[in-house]
Amino acid sequence: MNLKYARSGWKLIIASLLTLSTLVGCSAPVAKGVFIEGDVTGGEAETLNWILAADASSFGYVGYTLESLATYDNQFNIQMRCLARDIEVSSDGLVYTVTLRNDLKWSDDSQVTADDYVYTLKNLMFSDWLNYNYRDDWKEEVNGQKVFVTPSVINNTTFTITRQTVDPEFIYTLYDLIPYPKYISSKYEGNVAAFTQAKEFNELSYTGNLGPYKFKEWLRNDKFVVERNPDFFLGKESGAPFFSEYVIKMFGTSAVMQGALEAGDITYCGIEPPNVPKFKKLDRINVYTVPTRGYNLISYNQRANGWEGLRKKEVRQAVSMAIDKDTIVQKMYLGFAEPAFSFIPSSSPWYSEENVVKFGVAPLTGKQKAMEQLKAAGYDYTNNGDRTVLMDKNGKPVKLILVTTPGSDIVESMSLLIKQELSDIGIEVEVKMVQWPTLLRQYMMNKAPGSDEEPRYNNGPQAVSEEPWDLALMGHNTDPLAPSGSSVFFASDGGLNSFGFFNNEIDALFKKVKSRAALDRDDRKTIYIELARVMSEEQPVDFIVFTRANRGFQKNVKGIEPGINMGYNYYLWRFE
Amino acid sequence: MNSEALLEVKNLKTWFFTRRGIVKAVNGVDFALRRGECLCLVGESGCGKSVTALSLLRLFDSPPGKIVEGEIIYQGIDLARCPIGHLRQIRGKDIAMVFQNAQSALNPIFTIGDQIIEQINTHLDLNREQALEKARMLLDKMRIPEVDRALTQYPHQMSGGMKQRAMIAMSLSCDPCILIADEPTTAVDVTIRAQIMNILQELKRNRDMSIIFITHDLSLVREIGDRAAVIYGGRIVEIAPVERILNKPAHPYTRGLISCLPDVSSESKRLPSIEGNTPNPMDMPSGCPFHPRCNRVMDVCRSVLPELMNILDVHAVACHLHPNLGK
Amino acid sequence: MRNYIIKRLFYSVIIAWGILTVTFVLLRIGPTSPVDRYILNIAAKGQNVESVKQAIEARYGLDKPLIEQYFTYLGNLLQGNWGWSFSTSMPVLELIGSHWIYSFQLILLATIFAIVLGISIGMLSAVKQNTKFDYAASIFSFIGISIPGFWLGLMLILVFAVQLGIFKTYYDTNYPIWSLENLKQLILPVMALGIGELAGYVRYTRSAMLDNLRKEFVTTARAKGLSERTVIGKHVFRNAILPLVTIIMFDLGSIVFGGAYLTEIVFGIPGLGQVSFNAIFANDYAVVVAITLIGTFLVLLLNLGTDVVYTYLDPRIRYD
Amino acid sequence: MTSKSISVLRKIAGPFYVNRRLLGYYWERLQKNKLSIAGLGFILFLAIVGIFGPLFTQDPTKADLEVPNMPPPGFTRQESIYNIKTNDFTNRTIEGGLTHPLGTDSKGRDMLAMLVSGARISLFVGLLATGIAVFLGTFIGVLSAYLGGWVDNALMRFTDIMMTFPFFLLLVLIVFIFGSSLAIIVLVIGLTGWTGAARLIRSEALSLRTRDFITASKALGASDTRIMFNHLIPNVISLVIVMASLSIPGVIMAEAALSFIGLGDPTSTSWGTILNAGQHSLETAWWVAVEPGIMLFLTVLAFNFFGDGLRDAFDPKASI
Repeated sequence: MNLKYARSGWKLIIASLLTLSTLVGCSAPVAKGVFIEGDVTGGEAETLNWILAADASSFGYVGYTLESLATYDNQFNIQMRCLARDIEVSSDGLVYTVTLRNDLKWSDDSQVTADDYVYTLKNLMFSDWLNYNYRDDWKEEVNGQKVFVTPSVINNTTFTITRQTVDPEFIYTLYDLIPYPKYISSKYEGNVAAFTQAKEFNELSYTGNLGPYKFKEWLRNDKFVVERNPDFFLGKESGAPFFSEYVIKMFGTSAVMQGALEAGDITYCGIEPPNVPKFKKLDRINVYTVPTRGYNLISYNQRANGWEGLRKKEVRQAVSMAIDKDTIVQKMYLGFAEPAFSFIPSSSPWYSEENVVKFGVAPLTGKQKAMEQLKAAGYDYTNNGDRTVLMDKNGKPVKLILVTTPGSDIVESMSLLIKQELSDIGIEVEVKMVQWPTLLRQYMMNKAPGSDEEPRYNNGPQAVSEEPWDLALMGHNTDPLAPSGSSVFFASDGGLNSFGFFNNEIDALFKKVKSRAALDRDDRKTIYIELARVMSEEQPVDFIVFTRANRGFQKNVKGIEPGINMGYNYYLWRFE
Repeated sequence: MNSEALLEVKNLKTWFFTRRGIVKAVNGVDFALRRGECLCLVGESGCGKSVTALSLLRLFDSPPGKIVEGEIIYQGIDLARCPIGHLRQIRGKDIAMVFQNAQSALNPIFTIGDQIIEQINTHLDLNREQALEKARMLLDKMRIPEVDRALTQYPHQMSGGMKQRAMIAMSLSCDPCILIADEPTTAVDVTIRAQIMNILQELKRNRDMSIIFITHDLSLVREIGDRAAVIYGGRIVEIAPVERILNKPAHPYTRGLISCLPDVSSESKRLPSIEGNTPNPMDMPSGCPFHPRCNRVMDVCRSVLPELMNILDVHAVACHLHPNLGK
Repeated sequence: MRNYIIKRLFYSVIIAWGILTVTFVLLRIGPTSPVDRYILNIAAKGQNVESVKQAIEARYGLDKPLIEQYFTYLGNLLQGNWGWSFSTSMPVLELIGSHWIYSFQLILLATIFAIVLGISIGMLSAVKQNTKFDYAASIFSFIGISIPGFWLGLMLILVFAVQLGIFKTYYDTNYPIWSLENLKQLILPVMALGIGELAGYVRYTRSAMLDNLRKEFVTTARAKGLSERTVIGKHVFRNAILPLVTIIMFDLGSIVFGGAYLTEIVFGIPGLGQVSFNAIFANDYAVVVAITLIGTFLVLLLNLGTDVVYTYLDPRIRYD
Repeated sequence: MTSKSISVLRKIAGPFYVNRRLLGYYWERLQKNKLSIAGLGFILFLAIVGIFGPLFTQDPTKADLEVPNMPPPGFTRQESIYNIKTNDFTNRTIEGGLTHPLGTDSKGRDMLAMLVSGARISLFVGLLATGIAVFLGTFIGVLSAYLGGWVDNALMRFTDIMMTFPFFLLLVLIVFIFGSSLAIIVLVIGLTGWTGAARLIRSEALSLRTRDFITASKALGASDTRIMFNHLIPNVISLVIVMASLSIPGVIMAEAALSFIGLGDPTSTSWGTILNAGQHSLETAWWVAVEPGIMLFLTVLAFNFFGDGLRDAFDPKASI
């Protein structure tokens, strides 16, 4: 399981459209065939009533029937052909003016207006009775207080969002905004039970011409089916979309799912590394290897109930050197990954290799180097039989606890590899596999000993978790477009800084990137480069690898542009 | 008495081939049954009398049982060899059987009526009404009260005597000419035994039916039998009219059996019994099977098996003691 | 009889209520919480988990005292309101309504498969005791009761779907229930689910038949001149079936709640088993309780039905 | 842990321990059933392997990432490693070798060692849980039969409810809620699995109760508890042993099924856990799913053979 960061996941799935101009000149193919996407059962959405959802899949499912305001392609170029005709940011970075298309209709044929959006924001997303899970995205800190931004209707198709502070990355939150119809929502306002159970919302019967597909059927644990929306606002001239149905089919295991792809029973699914060569050899299948937002890391517990050594930069670096990233890429991912040195992936527009210190890959790797650095940091080795053992400051052998969650073969293998590699530098590691909720409650949540404060993920430098731990192997997601979201992990006041990393330089950089100083793209890149450098040197965690995904399609699917956001033009895909 | 043989059994041998060895349950039985007579097969339990009865209709379990030798001639057909289909037409129709324990011999989950009608329908071409009427009549003849109720009753709802009578009624349903009654009174109490014996006697008298009556109880033999055959070790050791057997038994074993009869007139202090056990059918003694228990055993008895020989026209015995033997 | 049925029904209601209570309490007193599934995403936002947790609990009425929730639930249930499944966001009854058929057809077919084949093989085996067929059937039945159904399912998929490609690797809900394609894709699951029961029935039938073949009434029946077919098929079989009925009904209970779920998982059949177990993992008590309740009640009704049928099959049994 | 289960067995087998002649008699009868002896042989083999095997095999938790998914000797597997820069594959062929006679799993752990560890766990869970269940069942059954009256009534009603409760669902529910550890799995199976034994033993004890020697003891002024422990329990012991040997396979299967759906004890290597991992790599490494399945199958088969023979030995008349 990954700690899914921010709004990351669902952008991938949410459909986006090419600009109309690219369509001109395209011959209009006839809609035919059923596109079947394979997914594993755990990935199923919670609800189609998206405002109640906490998971990425729910937004993804809704996205087939209801477009967001804007989207971007594989290179993160903004594509202004969703529900917004234009989104303009004032030069001071405080006022966002959104102009909607004027041909958008709800299912009752009434127009989608700026009022629907402002209503959705003010009365639903910001409301207390509904308690939208991600409403903090729409807050800013003013004079130490968190307050909501201010939406207001300008005219039928225009509304503005006014902020009091500058956040250059707020616009990405805005792009993802989707509306509820005011004419239905107002019936349920204030009644959370009625809103939750409203048929219109749970069956998406209001989506009019707002998406390429219309909801048809959702058999839990089995399939989610949407059918072609003949009224789709971009389909009038092009005839899009070109599948009569789009199905997400759930599978119990990915092995069965891949078997189904091989047999031609489904159109598309992810392929696991060991099976890629086989699928690449198949004539009927195209396999695209694309970057993802996922990366793995080992948190170093720098709180009082972890090994004190980990509070030293040199020790963290030494441990990171002992864990060879290329080995992990080769052995765990069979090559489908690349070493990570910060939370900014190479696919991000803000990525640069400049100044990054690359612990864990040659030359900063190896047993020898790690042991030397540990000795330099003031730790001694003794020989215990045929083993060399690292001693702590009290003259006891260093024993570390690695916690992680069971369920993923790769994560389990990786924890075993880490155990082995650390044992090579004289550190004994005990691997503890605990279920996710346990991990969160007993290892991640913390509070100052003796206090009666509510346990949180970061209760300040004094706080410690219930159970002691030293290393935690986890998977995180990042947002290549707005990596600063990772401040929840790495800033001193970050809500998920459960491992107790406190660094003023980092804090300052995170503040800077979310301020007026970062409004200019080049300035922002400079800040990110600096952030990546400090991160890679400080090693608050050992960033391990960014993973690559393999996506297998039947070859007769045309119109695919492989890349990190390859679904952005999915409505133009077709069978040939 | 008609002297024509209705059923003729010649040198019948029914052996059971079990994992532990061959059980020679019936090992050379000869007898002829005449029309209208009641032939009693007498012997201790395990002597082979029941298997003999079952063999007549090939009703023993097969495997492991098998008729290895001998003939059972009925109406010119050898029942020991004839096709099973043919035998089935005879079973229940020409030759019927009454078993020892009606409680277990009746199927517990069908009504008495159903079980009788089933047999009628198997052999007679009657419609349901007629069959029902016949069943009613049969039960009535067996002096079963509330016939209509009895027809719809299940075996467990009837008393032991009623069940036994119902079974006799069933066996008579197709007017057989031979009735094999395998200890029909063992499992019932004295009053009912008397009723059943009465019924059988009536049958013999009124219907001119031949009966093979199997029992270990000589007092019943005296009551109903015309002739009696004493069986020991799977063979007939003595056969003669009942009067003769009871009064002038020739075989030491028969004598033993008769001396075991409680004699109301005598004043003996204890009931006599025959020393020893019935022989193990898997391991028969050599020579005369009775010799280990015989109080008049001779050397020849240990090595030579005595043949069944007539000492009178109507009396045959298999014993070396008999003067005619071997001459 | 009528009184007996009423008494039993009343008794069933009490048992079902007990099970409802146990399930409800178990799900709600444990350290896991329905909110767990949200924590991951909420926590990732760095939001105050407590406030969001409270909001979600309030949304689904989980914030009230347990006893109040329990009586609210019970009250709703008595009015025919089965509640709202918050993990799938649909009414519980609707959820069950759209999934029951997949479990039902699987269980029904597997049971028929096991009963028909099991009893036939068992009968033949008893009639042909100690022949090659009997030995083969006996070995087969030992294998059948010993093979783990879920593993057999995997192996069947591996061989027949992956290697030979005769079947689809997954269950396709697009085929109408009554179509041949649907029957075809149920072959492997039905085999995986039914094989254990089948093997059991072979053994039970064989031994019950042998038991009854030894009975005296069989000799009587033969002595009546009945054909062997009638003797075995009617007199012996009708007696041998009696204990089988109980065993089959008892097995149904374990199929409904055990084997069917594993089979559904292995073959990807979206039946109630999957629904209920996913609901367990989501702490979605309304669904778990509803399915347990319906399942238990069905099993109890089946038991009662068995008892009633039994009085027809075996006239010796009477209930007062 | 295995020694613990052996002492449990010894306690159960107490009366036999004393009465060697009786034991010899049964042993003689058991020996006649070759399959049963084969089953016993396999179980003993498994027990020896479970106890001493770990001394000779490699550490089942020791990952060797040099040899992941290594096939058993005689088989080969292709592995390709992707090069992100050149966009092509480096291929290598992995051949099975004698260092890992049954191959390795995806983490390069020795399958043989894992299977040995699995044997230990299966036997441990099977014996201990059955021990608890049978002990409870005997106790409740004898108590119920002996005390009669309202105690009997209450206990049997309780047994009815327990029997109606969907066992596997309950197992999943409790293990999910209270965490999956071997102790909890054993306890849940043990504490819920006693119903069959209780009923059977109650009816056996009821028939024993009316027998003369109990009446005689009573006449001699023996106390209730004395009668229960000195007479009733020893007399139902053969039944208990047969029950136990026939219910062990079910327990082993339940643990495997639980582990298979991912609810096994994460700190131990059981066959179900290996199977669970193996089902994801059926195509890459079939042996990971096939081998534990075969072991599970053989073990259950062995127990079935043995239990069957045991029952015949104790009671030749009994069917099934």
